[in-house]
This record gives sequence, C-alpha cells and structure tokens, in this order.
Amino acid sequence: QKGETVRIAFMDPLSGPFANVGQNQLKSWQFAAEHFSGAKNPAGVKFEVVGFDNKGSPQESLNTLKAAIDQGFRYITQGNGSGAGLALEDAVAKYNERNPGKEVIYLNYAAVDPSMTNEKCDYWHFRLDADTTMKMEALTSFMKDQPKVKKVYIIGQNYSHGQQVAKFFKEDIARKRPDVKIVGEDLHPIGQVKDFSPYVAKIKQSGADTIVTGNWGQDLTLLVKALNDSGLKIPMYTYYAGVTGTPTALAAGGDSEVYVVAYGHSNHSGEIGQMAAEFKKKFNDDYYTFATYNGINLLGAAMAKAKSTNPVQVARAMEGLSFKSFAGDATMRASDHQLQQSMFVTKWQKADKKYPYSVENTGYTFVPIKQMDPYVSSTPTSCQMKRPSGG
Amino acid sequence: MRPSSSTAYYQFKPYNVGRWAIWSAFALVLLVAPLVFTSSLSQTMLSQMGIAIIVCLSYNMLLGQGGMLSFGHAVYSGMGSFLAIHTLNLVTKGLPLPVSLVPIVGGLSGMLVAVVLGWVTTKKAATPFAMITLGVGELVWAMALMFPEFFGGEGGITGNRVTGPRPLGISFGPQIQLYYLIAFYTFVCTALMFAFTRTPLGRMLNAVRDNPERVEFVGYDTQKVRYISFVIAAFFAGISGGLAALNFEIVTSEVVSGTRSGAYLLFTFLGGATFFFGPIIGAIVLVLANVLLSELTKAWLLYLGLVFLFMVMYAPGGIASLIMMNLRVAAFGRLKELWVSYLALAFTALVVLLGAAAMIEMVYHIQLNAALGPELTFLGATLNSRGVNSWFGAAFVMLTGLGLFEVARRHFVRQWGEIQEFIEKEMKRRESL
Amino acid sequence: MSDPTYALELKDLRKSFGKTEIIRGASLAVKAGERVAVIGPNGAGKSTLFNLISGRFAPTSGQVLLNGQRIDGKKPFEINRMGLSRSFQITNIFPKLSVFENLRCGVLWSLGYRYTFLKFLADLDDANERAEQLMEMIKLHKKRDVLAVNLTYAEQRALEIGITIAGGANVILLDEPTAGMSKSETRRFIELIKEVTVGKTLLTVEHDMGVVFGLADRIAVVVYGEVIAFDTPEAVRANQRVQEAYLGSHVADAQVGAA
Amino acid sequence: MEFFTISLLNGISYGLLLFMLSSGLTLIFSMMGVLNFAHASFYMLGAYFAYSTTRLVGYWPALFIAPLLVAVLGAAFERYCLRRVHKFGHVPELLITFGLSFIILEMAQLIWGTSSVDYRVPPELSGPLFTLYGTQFPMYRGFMMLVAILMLIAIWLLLTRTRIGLVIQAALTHPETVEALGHNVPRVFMLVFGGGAALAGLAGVIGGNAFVTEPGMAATVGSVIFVVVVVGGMGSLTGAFVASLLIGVIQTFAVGIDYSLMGALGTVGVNVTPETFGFALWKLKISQVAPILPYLFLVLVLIFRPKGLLGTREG
Amino acid sequence: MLKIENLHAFYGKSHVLHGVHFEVGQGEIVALLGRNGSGRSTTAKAIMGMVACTGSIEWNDRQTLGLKAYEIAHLGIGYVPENRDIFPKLTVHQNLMLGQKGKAAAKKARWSFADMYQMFPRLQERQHTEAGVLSGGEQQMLTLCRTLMGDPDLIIIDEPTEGLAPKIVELVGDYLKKLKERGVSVLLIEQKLTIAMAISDRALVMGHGSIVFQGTPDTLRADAYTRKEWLEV
Ligand SMILES: Nc1ncnc2c1ncn2[C@@H]1O[C@H](COP(=O)(O)OP(=O)(O)OP(=O)(O)O)[C@@H](O)[C@H]1O
Ligand SMILES: Nc1ncnc2c1ncn2[C@@H]1O[C@H](COP(=O)(O)OP(=O)(O)OP(=O)(O)O)[C@@H](O)[C@H]1O
Ligand SMILES: CC(C)C[C@H](N)C(=O)O
Ligand SMILES: [Mg+2]
Ligand SMILES: [Mg+2]
Repeated sequence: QKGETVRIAFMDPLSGPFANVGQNQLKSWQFAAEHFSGAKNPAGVKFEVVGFDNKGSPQESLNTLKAAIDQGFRYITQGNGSGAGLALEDAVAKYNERNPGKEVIYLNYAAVDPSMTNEKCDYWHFRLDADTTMKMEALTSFMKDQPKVKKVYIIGQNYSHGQQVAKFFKEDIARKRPDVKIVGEDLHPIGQVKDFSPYVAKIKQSGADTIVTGNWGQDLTLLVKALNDSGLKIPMYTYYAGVTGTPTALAAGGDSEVYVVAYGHSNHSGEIGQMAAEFKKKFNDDYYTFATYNGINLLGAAMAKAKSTNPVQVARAMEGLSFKSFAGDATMRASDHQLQQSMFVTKWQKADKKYPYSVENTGYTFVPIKQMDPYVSSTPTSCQMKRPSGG
Repeated sequence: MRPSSSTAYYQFKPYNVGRWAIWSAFALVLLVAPLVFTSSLSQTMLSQMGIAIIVCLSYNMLLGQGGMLSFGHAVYSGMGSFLAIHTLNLVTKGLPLPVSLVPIVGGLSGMLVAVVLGWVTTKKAATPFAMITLGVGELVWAMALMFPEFFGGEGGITGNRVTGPRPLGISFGPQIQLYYLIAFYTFVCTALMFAFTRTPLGRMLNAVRDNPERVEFVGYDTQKVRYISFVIAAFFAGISGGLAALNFEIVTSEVVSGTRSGAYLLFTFLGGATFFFGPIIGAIVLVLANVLLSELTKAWLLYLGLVFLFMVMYAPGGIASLIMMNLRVAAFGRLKELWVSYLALAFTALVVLLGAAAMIEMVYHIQLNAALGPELTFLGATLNSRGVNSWFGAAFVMLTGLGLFEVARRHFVRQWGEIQEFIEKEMKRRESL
Repeated sequence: MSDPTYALELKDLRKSFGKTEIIRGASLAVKAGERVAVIGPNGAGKSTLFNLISGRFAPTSGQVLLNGQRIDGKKPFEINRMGLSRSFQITNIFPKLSVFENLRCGVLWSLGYRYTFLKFLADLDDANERAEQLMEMIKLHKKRDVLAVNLTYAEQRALEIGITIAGGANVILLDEPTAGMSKSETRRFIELIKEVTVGKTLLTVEHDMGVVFGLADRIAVVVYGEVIAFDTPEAVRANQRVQEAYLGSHVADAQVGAA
Repeated sequence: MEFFTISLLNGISYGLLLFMLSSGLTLIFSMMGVLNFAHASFYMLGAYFAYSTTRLVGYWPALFIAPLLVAVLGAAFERYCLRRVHKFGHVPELLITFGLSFIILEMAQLIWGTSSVDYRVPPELSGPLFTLYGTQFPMYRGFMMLVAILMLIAIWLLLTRTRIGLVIQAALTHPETVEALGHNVPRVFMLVFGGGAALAGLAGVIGGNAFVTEPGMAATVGSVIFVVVVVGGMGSLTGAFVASLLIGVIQTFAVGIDYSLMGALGTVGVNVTPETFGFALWKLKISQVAPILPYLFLVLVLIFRPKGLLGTREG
Repeated sequence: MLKIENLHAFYGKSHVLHGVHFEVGQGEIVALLGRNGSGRSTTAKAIMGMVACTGSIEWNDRQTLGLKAYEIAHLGIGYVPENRDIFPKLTVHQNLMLGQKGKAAAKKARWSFADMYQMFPRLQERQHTEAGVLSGGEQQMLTLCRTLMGDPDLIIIDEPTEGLAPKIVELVGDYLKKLKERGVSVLLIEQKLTIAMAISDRALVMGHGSIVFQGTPDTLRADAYTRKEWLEV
C-alpha cells in the first residue's frame, strides 16, 4: 500500500450561490490531502482530492456519484447540506449492495442531520462532524452554567435542521436547567425573510434574555443586523456564525454577543494552527473545515491498520478506530459511525494578542471559551447497523 | 398507440412514409442508445433524458400549444415524484402493484394536484396566468420544506425500486433495465402527446392560444380548454416525476422548486416551443448542460447565460427552428451549396469560442484557483493566467476568429438570402400551378 | 310567454359603461329568415348592440330572446351553442392556423366533439367534410393550407364569415363585413354573404349604403342607443329623421347610385 | 400598544423597502410590458458598484455613480439585446432577461468573489434615529424610507409631467404609428429601461449595506418584487406603492400572530391531534407562514381581481 | 413641396412600388386612387420612411429618403394610417396628446384640442374613455385628429372615411377643404371616388405599383378607359 494513491471525490456545490463555501472546502480537502500525503501518514499513501460540482442538489449528487464511480473513485466526501448527504448515503448503500466488490465509502464532513447516524444510518457512511444533537448537547452544557440565561427565545428556519435545533434544545435544556423558560419559538421559511425587525420586535416583547438559533447564511446575518439595529443586545447562541460570509456581515454590525458551538475554532495553535496560517497565506481564505484534517488522518490510520486501501477493509478498520485529531483523541464510534470528538464553544469578539486570528480579515475572531471532552457531547444512537456479511 | 396509422388516410401521401420512418427511428434510437453509450454515467444520463423529454413535452403543451407561460410546472412533476415514491414504499411494504406501474401513479397524482390547483391557475391567461403559477410554485415549494412528514425534510423520501414481484426476472436493479422502462414510457408518452395535438381539444388549445376571444364565439369555453389541457399536461409531468422517483430512488423538495420550473421553461424554449419535437431537443440539451457542462468548466453558468442570450436574439424559434429552416432548404435541394459556408462558420465560430473560452477560463482561474499557481490546462494546452503571452494569444485567437467569422457570416447571409428568395419564388410558382 | 316566431327579439335593452348609458332601451323583433341591416351614426351603439346579443357584454337591463328563449347575461359560448353566431368589425380569426383548421375549429362544437381528446381530428369525417364544404363556399379552397395571417385582407374577411357560419347557427350577426374593401370586391362579397346565409336570419351593420340597400329586407336605424326606425329600405330612405341623423343630404344618393 | 406601534413602523418601513426594490420593475413592467427577470440582478450590481465606488470616492458620490453605471448597462442591454427580441413577443423578452441574470451573476462572482463583501453603512448614517419604547429605530432605515418616497415622486413626475409614459404605452401596440407622429421610440425605450435599471441600482446602493452584499442577494428578492408589481396592478405606480405598504404591514403583523388552524378549530370544538390527517398543516401558525404570505396574496388577488388592486388592465 | 421621383419600395424581397413619380404642391389636395393592393398605402409608408425604398423623395428641397419616421414627422409631414391605429389603452385625450410634438410646438400649432372637439363633438363626449372601446367610426375620427395635433404642413391620409357614416364622410370632406385653406397640403388616399373627386385639385391613379394617370378630377371623369381599367372591374 505504501506509495499508492488514494483518490477522493469531493462533491459539493462549486457553482451557484453556495459556491463560496464549496470552493473553500474543496481547497481545504486538497490542502489537507497534500499536507498528509506520503510519509506524513502512517499508511504512507498519497491522497488526492478531486472536486465534482453537485450544485447542492441531491439529484445532481447522484449524478456526480455515478461520474466519480465511473472514473474509479472509491472514496467520496460531501458535507454541504444534509439533503445531498442523505441522498448520497442512500445511493452509496444501494450501489454497494448491488455492486459487491466495488464498494465505495462516503465520508461526511459536515452534513449534520441526526437521522444519518440514527434511523437512516448506514455502514458505508462515516461522519466527521458532530451532528445537531451533539452540538446541542455541548451547547446546553455550556448554557446551563450561564446564570444569565433565564428566558430563551428560539428562532430558526422552518426546515428539518431548524426544527431539530428547536426540538433538541427544548429537550436538553429541560433536562439540564428546568428553570429556564422558553418564552417564544419562531420558525420562518428558509431564505424568505428580507427583514427580521418584526421578529426582533416579537423577541423584545417576549422579554427574552437569550436567543438560540440554528440559522445560517443570510438568515443569520440579517437576524444579527436587525438585532443590532434595534439595540436589542442579548446573547445569541448559534451553530453557524462562522460560515463563509457571515463573519463579514457580523463585523459590519459592530459588537454583538454571539456564541458558536463547533468541533473547532479559529485560534488553534499547534499543527492545525500552522496549517491555518499556511492556508491563509496560500489561498487568502480561512481554513475552517477542520474535519478535513480529521478525515485524512482517520483514513491514514485506518489504511495502516487494514494494510490496504480497499474500502471494504478500510471501512472495517475505521469502526471503533481511535486516532489523533487536532484536539485530542477522537474515536469513530462503531455503532453509528459518528466521530466522537471534543467540542468547543466560542465567542465572537475583537481579535487581540492572545487570539490574533482575524476571521475573514474583519478584525474579529472566535475565541474559545470552553472545550468539552468527547463524552460530554456524546449522544445515544438508535442506529441498527447492518454490516455486510462476512465482515 | 401510433397516431400515424390512423392519420394515414387524410394526410398528404409522401409525408406519411416519413412519419413512419421518423417514429421507427425514434424507437430505434431509444433502443440502441444505451448499447452505444455504455458507461454508468451515460446510462443514467440517458435515463434522465427520457424523463426530461416527457416533462419538457408536457410543458410545451402549455407553452407552445396553449400559449400558457408557466413558472410552476415543477409542482406537478414534483408532486408526481413524491406520491410515486410514497407508493413505491408502500409496494415495499406489500402493496401489490408492479413497480413498472408506479410512474402511472405519479401521473395520476400530478393530474389530481392539477385538478385542484389548475382550477384557480387557468382562470386567467397570459400574464396573470404566469404570475399565478409563480405564486403557486413559491407556495408549494415553501410548504415542501416546512412539512418533513410528507416531503421528508432535507433528506427527502427515499425508496428502493428493487422490490415487489419480478416478472421475467426484471428487478429494475441494474440501470439498464430501468432505462428500458423509461424508454418505453418516453416513447408511449411522446406518441400520446403527439396524438393529443391531433385531437379536437388539442386543436382548440392552439386556437385559444391564438385568439381566445374568438374561441368563445365558436362555442368553446376557453377556461375549460385551458383547464383540461393543463390537467393532461400535469398527468404527463407526473409520469415523468414518477419515473424520476424510480430512477433516483430519492425525492427531495428540490423537485418542486422554482429553479426546476425555470429550467423546464428555458430548455423547452431553447429546444423550440413552436415545433412538437423542439422540447425533445431541449430536454437532451438540459441533461447535457446540467451533468456534463458543469463538469467541464466552472464557468458553465456563464456559458449557459450567453447561449441563451444569443439563441433568443438570433434563433428565437429555438434549435428546432434552425433545423426546420435547413430542412426547408434541403427540400428545395439547395442545402448542399451551404456546406462550405457551414463549415467555414463552424470553424471560425470554434476559433472565436476557443479564444473567448481560454480567456474566460483564465479569469475563473485567477479568481478561484490562483493559489494553485498561475498555470491551468485548457483543452490540453497549458495557459499561464498571469502571463502576457497566454492572454495575448487567447485574445489574438479570438479576434482573428471574430474577423474570419464576420467574413464567413457575411458570405453566408448573402447566400442564405438568395436561397430564401429562390424558395419563396418557387413556392409562389408552385402555388399558382 | 314570448313569441317564438321571432328568431331574435330585443326588449327594452339597456347598457351603461360607467355612468354613460350607451344603449337606451332598444327594442327590435326580427323574424326568422329575415335579412336586416342595422345602420346609424358612428358611436350610436350598433356594435355594442351586437356585443350584448352575442354575450360579449351583459346588458344592464332588458331582455334578449333567441327563438323565444332568454339569452341575455349568458356567456358567448353558451349563446353560440344555442344557435347564434357573429363576426367582428375588426378581423378576428386564428392567425397561426391554416384556413382549413380555422374552419374546422368553427365546426367542431356544433358536431358534438366538444373537449374530446380521445378522437383524432383526421377521423372526424363529418367535421372535415363540413370544413371542406365551407371552404368551397367562401372560395378559399385553393388556400386550404395557407396560414390565415398570410391571406389578403379580403380573404381574411371571407374567412371571418366562414368561421361565423361554420357552426351552422341560424342567426348570424355581421359587423361591417365589407369594411376596407373596394367597390368591386364589396359587390362580390355581398353575393357571397347572400349565398352562404340562405334561409338564415341575418343582421348586418353597414355604412355602405350600396350594401345596405342591396342586401336588406328591412333596415333598423339605431340612433343614440335606440332603434328609431325599423322598416323596409324604401321607407327608411324616405324617413326624414333618418336622413337628418345619418344619411346626410346628397352623399347618400350619390353612393346608392354608384353601387 | 407598544408592540402595535413598533410593528406598524416596521411594517411601513419594510413596505417602503419593498417599493424601493420594485419601483424600477414597476416602471419597466408597466410601461414596456417586459417581465424583467434581471431586475434583481441590477439591484445586486448596484450594491457591488456602490461597494467599489465607496472605497474609491466615498459613499455619497457612490450614491449617484453606482446607479448611473447600472443605468448605462441597462440601456446598453436594451439597445443591443432586448430591442432585437422585442418583435418576437413577451416570452423571448423574458427569457433574454433570464439569460442576462445568469451572466450578471457569474460576472459579479468573477469580479467580487463568491462571498459577501464588506460594504458598510456610512458612519454618518449609522446609529439610531430615535428610540421608541426602548427600541431603536435605525437612522439608515429612515434614510431608506426617504429614498423610497423620493423614488415614488420621481417616477410619478416622469409619468405625469412627461409624455414618455404615453409614448411607450402607445408604442406597445403600434410602434410605427408612434414614430410617424414624431416620437423617437427606440430612444425612449432605451431611456426607460436604463431608468428602471438605475432605480434598481439605487435600491442596491441602499439595500446592499442595509442587508448583505453577496451573489445570492439577487435571488432572495427575485420573486417577491414581482408580487408587488402584480398585486398593485400592472401599469399602476400608486398600485405598486399601496401594495408594497400593504404587504409590508400585513407580513409584519402576521409575524406577531401565533394562531393556527388547529387553534381555530379547537375553539369551535374540533380537536386536532397529531394523528389527524394533515396535522402539519393544521398546526401551522400564521407567524410561520408570514414571509410567504405575499405569494398567497398574489394568487388570491389574481383570482379575484386580476387587474390588481389599482390596475386598469389584465395583461 | 413634396416631390417624388423614381420611387421603388420593397417588403423584404417583394418589390411593390416600381418607379413612382409625382408632386404635391403647397395647399393642394391630391387624391391618390387605385384598386386594393395597387400600392397606395405603400407609397404613403415610403414617404414616412416606414418601408425600405430607393429613389428620391424631396420635401421642401430636402432629401428625406433614409431619414427615420420621427425625423420626417418633425419636418412637417403628418400621416394618418389606415386600419385605425389608435392606441387602445390610452384615453382619447391622451391619444391626441401624443399627436403633439412637444410643448413649444403645440403653442404655435394651427390646431388645438378645442378645434378637434369642435370638429367631432363625439370625441369630446368620450374624451376620457379608453380609445380601445370607441366605436369604429369614432376611432377613425380620432386618428385623423391625432395627426392634425402635430400641425403638419402636408398630411397624408389613408382612407379616412372608412367606416364613417355618410353624414360624417361629408364632414370630413369639408374639413379637408378647410385644411387646404390654412395652407396645408393633403395627399388623400381614397376608395370612395365620389368624395375624392369632389374635393381634390388633382387626382393620381395607381396601378401595379406605378402611377398610371395624373390629371384633374374632370379629366379623370372623362377618361373612361382609365376608370374602367384601373379603378373598377
Ligand atoms: N366597454 C366600453 N366602455 C365604455 N364605452 C364604450 C364601451 N364600448 C363601447 N363604448 C362606447 O359606446 C358607444 C357606442 O359604440 P359602438 O361601437 O356600439 O358604436 P357603433 O354604433 O358600432 O359605431 P360605428 O359605426 O362607428 O362602429 C361609443 O361611443 C363607444 O365609445
Ligand atoms: N407588410 C407587407 N409585407 C409584404 N407585402 C405587403 C405588405 N403590405 C402590403 N404588401 C403588398 O404590397 C402591395 C401593395 O399594398 P398596399 O397596402 O400599398 O395597397 P393599397 O393600394 O393601399 O391597397 P388597400 O386598398 O388594400 O389598402 C400588395 O400587393 C400587398 O399584398
Ligand atoms: C451550509 C451549511 C451551513 C448547511 C448545514 N450543514 C446544514 O446541514 O443545513
Ligand atoms: Mg361599430
Ligand atoms: Mg391601403
């Protein structure tokens, strides 16, 4: 296996409205692959990542999957959007079942719909990100220690992700801080709201002191802007304040109290910190998809363990495998193929000496204020993994 | 099934032989295509073309034949898809329905949705119609995201087409088996939709398009004509949706999106809305553009936009009209004179394209991948996006091409005008005979 | 209740647009088989009257009876199905269909084909035969497959009449059928109209006195939304009021003479 | 009361914003009958141009330069593309603007990149204008309202004090006749299209920093502006204005209403449980559908009053 | 004033006018007669720059061939098209407004709104109605008035009496004479021989795209051959 080339097909939007995220993430994958190729990974293989444009569409993803398979790819990765993710998970499962001997592994680096590792879980799917439930587990663990949090307003996009955030927040907080009151809950159609001030008026009227939202992209920036405009300065707990474009808009709005839960942050030191700096120098862009770091390392470790690059063996090797992530040890849980890793809560503030990393050159940064060990955010799974016979 | 057999009697004789030949050729193409293009990607693409052909033809029942500009046709194909996949899942749970009939369920559902929504939609024609479809489309799409119970949320609804009884060992597991199912449906639906244009309702639909007022004075209720046709179009759209459900085995909310409806509109028009077969071409181009073009270049949306701009400006009848114009020339036996001109045009256009594309690709490279070094490969050649040579070369190629193209074009225009004049005279002469 | 010997009867018909009353209590009774010319000054309401009868507008008050049945307020297609058909002052055909198709569209409903999409047009022998016949009648059989837009003006007018009579209606309304034609064409065209409407009840609006006096059994004079006279041509020409309101002094005579 | 006042204020200002976005479209749509799908793209261009010119010469000059640049582009597009297809009818006209929107989007991404740019509200306009019941009303929003009203007045003057509107409407049916009466029809068309584009550009200058300047910004306003124009009534400027305000206010208040069909049924004694057929629909709260109410509004208006609220014609 | 020489006109490839020659003097009413399709309307359009043509058209010693329609209109030629090309969505008054060539020009014009409404009181009654719903005859009146509002020195009228009641036809005839009195030249394209002969100073007869007769109405009346061959069947 040493000296072999492992080709990974990356499929995410490379054109259209989400191209910015996709392009950045493709570069991240390629960057990580290059960084860890050869001697730098235990298996000594060379990684190569090729981009396929799925335009963010589930159906197009199936086409790119076919194209990738035609071109001999046995590893695919995707993350931007659970819709495409679920489509790929299902399609890979069917393909592998119908084409024994030509199996394909799907590394999911960012699609966070919990169903992918629960009721719809599949043997060939491995998730490197933390799913919505885990993030919420971590976030509520942080929030329960914030005495300021008393009255919470949940606002989210009315689609599965937003609905899940609301649902899990309510469940978790009831468990951890039964005294916290939910004073309002609003789900709005995704991408349709041009003006959030009516929502802000409603939030204000409800007397809330804290906002929880799973919003991302424009739905988040506009919300933040409306909050700033109205002078309603209450803390906001989010998932995706760090996604490309949002920090710029956040910065334009001035100071605001925003927390983000994620499996990483922008001020890591050590190897990943160096990589981020290097990435920035090279591409003039932020390296924030650290799952690429973990993904390549996981593959390297598994290939070394399996002594093969054949997906069948590699998949088996990845189950339950522990490896060095950029933030301590991480384990690919065998029961549902969900990576168990440390979680961070970060806070949006001006970059300073200690946390110098200026996100999107805004002069602001996400400062880690709490790191949680993998067990904290670990959530149970309902997955009944079907493993291929003979495995 | 075959309209040609029954129309035989009244049609002008030589035409008929042609029609038989065309339909047989169509069937033959459908039969052998997957044997020629054998990779799994090309087989899915062929399947998708079949699906797109049905839906574009059904869209053209509204646009081309009825003059109804719809921005919400995906609602009907999409709802067909959703109900079909739910049905497929019921089949998996034991509903005794052959998988091959699931598309019909899709068709019936599309039709049912149209029975309800179409009633309000077709109350009006022209711009109000277009705007109602826009509104209905947006509403349905927003709803689709809000109701994960039915629409399956982000992940959509998945199904497994390898289920139920397997007559003759056909499981529809391998793509090729499914392809032939789709091909069968495509042929039948195309024939049926063609037949529709030859029925009283089909003809009245044309009349409603041209002059709705007068239609009222020959005894027809225009709203009913539109409504029934709308429902029929939705039926075929639904069939196509059902086939898509089988093909992808997953249905997500994107199938009812405005983008999808927009694509039907654009490509139906590109193919040629004024001819029955135009949308077939449009559908093929649609799949090619979506699947292949985006793999070739990041600038595919730009190219697509430019193609539209130029097509609308210079060939508003779509590709089909270009073909028909040349067929007319051929019918008068003058096509062979044009060969040289066409070659010259094609060659010079290619040169222009080459130069322009090289520049576009370099710009994209600078924007997106500059960090990977200034070099990029374009059609096998290595270009340096920071080098004067590459830019100069590309510009030179383009400008030379442009110059030569203009020369070729002028020559062609003159020649073409002459031939058209000849044809017109010839037609007058024949008329007066 | 009403007298069915009248093919068409208007009873105190009124129509207002906004505040202006355009038709102010028009009454008229036309016997079956009669040829009536409707004349009157510009803007008197002749076309409006036709629109009210044919269902394009609903009357504000009053009644329209077709063969003794009320038709006022009905939709144009319903009235057409009851046997009344009209042509338009401004040519109103199906421009992108061929002559033959235009006529066949006019024929379909009356033969009971309605909204069917389960039969081929080509198999509808009766409809096709009838369309061919009509084409002969309006002398356009040589232009069978020519698109209607490409016809000359006079041919389009002929086609207009063809579509109007295609459905076999008994009562025919023609609005200025000869407008825009030269003398000679008009003369031929009047013959054609006479031919194709044999046995039918005919109402025509005309300004060409030659046509009026050549065609009509009786003349209805509409002035300011009322029927001020309804009589034989001779009586109408002699009518002082009509001369004042409409004909003018010498031109009328000259034109009649020229016709 | 407090909530009501603030909501009313929000509603009106949102309505004015909608009007600002759609005024150019109204102009073009009502006068030329062109469904300009690239309108939102011009809006986006306005924002990007303003971003770039602001960096060079500051915000206030940009407020004039950016719309002017957009106007030039719009006029050029009319002159070289749209004019050619005018004779083919409305569908090709619409499609060519469709194609243009693709091109503008890609070009914008090429020039300014795919992520949002840092285009900020100028310092002299940031901060609150006044504070009402402890809620700030941002100054920039006030500015936006002012500009919207100025736009209204400008278009109104254009339509009533000049004959441009008449010329164009007449030219829609008989262009040759209008020319024979001594009017330079092509130039008027070009001016109007350029003017409409400029209005979109101005909206972009102002909307770009109030919201987010990014390639996706065109798509987000894309269809709602059509709603305004159609609901107001094609050909009616006042209609568009009234419709904007109405939609703004209704939508804003709807956000505050947490009733659902389930609740309504509950009061009349019908109990809806999660097992009831279509539960998801019954439990949907009005506040949840607020942002898509405009489309519902659109459909209802077209069915019951196809001319639009104040329109005079259907097509 | 207007001098046309060797005018050839084309619709696409079809050659419609074959070398037309004639002149219209100041304050003259010239009738242009001929059968349907003989090319009279085309002649009018050619003068207005609305069809492709070659040859020479001089207006007050200035070559107008190649100018745009609106430029020609500004030189003082007015055109009343056949087919009643009214603007259906505009009101009667707005239709008339479009006839004017700008505020300054309107002040100096020979005609005002009041003159028009006086000529056809019917129009005044319908002033604020959409022109599209006017009766056929009213539309015809409107087209004529609309062109007059532009204050032309030469007015080309294509079948102005079409669809008018006989009494109104007389009125139009009288009005054309009044135009002449105010120094306006008229090129009248007519079908109705009676009226044309009654008011015109000279008559031209057109056949197959060229002028086949020029002379006074009296000579035409006397010329049985021309009348038979070119005007009747
Ligand atoms: N929809 C309408 N709204 C308002 N006024 C109308 C409408 N339709 C017709 N009118 C008016 O009614 C009057 C009568 O019009 P109508 O067309 O019936 O006249 P007519 O007798 O046919 O005249 P003509 O001989 O000139 O064609 C006209 O003054 C016209 O302006
Ligand atoms: N747009 C057109 N395209 C092609 N041919 C045309 C066009 N308009 C007119 N023609 C042809 O040109 C010839 C002259 O037409 P023109 O309209 O000048 O005749 P006219 O003397 O005014 O007759 P009419 O009494 O019908 O108004 C006719 O043979 C006609 O068919
Ligand atoms: C673009 C991403 C922020 C989307 C997110 N991963 C989701 O599942 O919805
Ligand atoms: Mg009339
Ligand atoms: Mg003429």
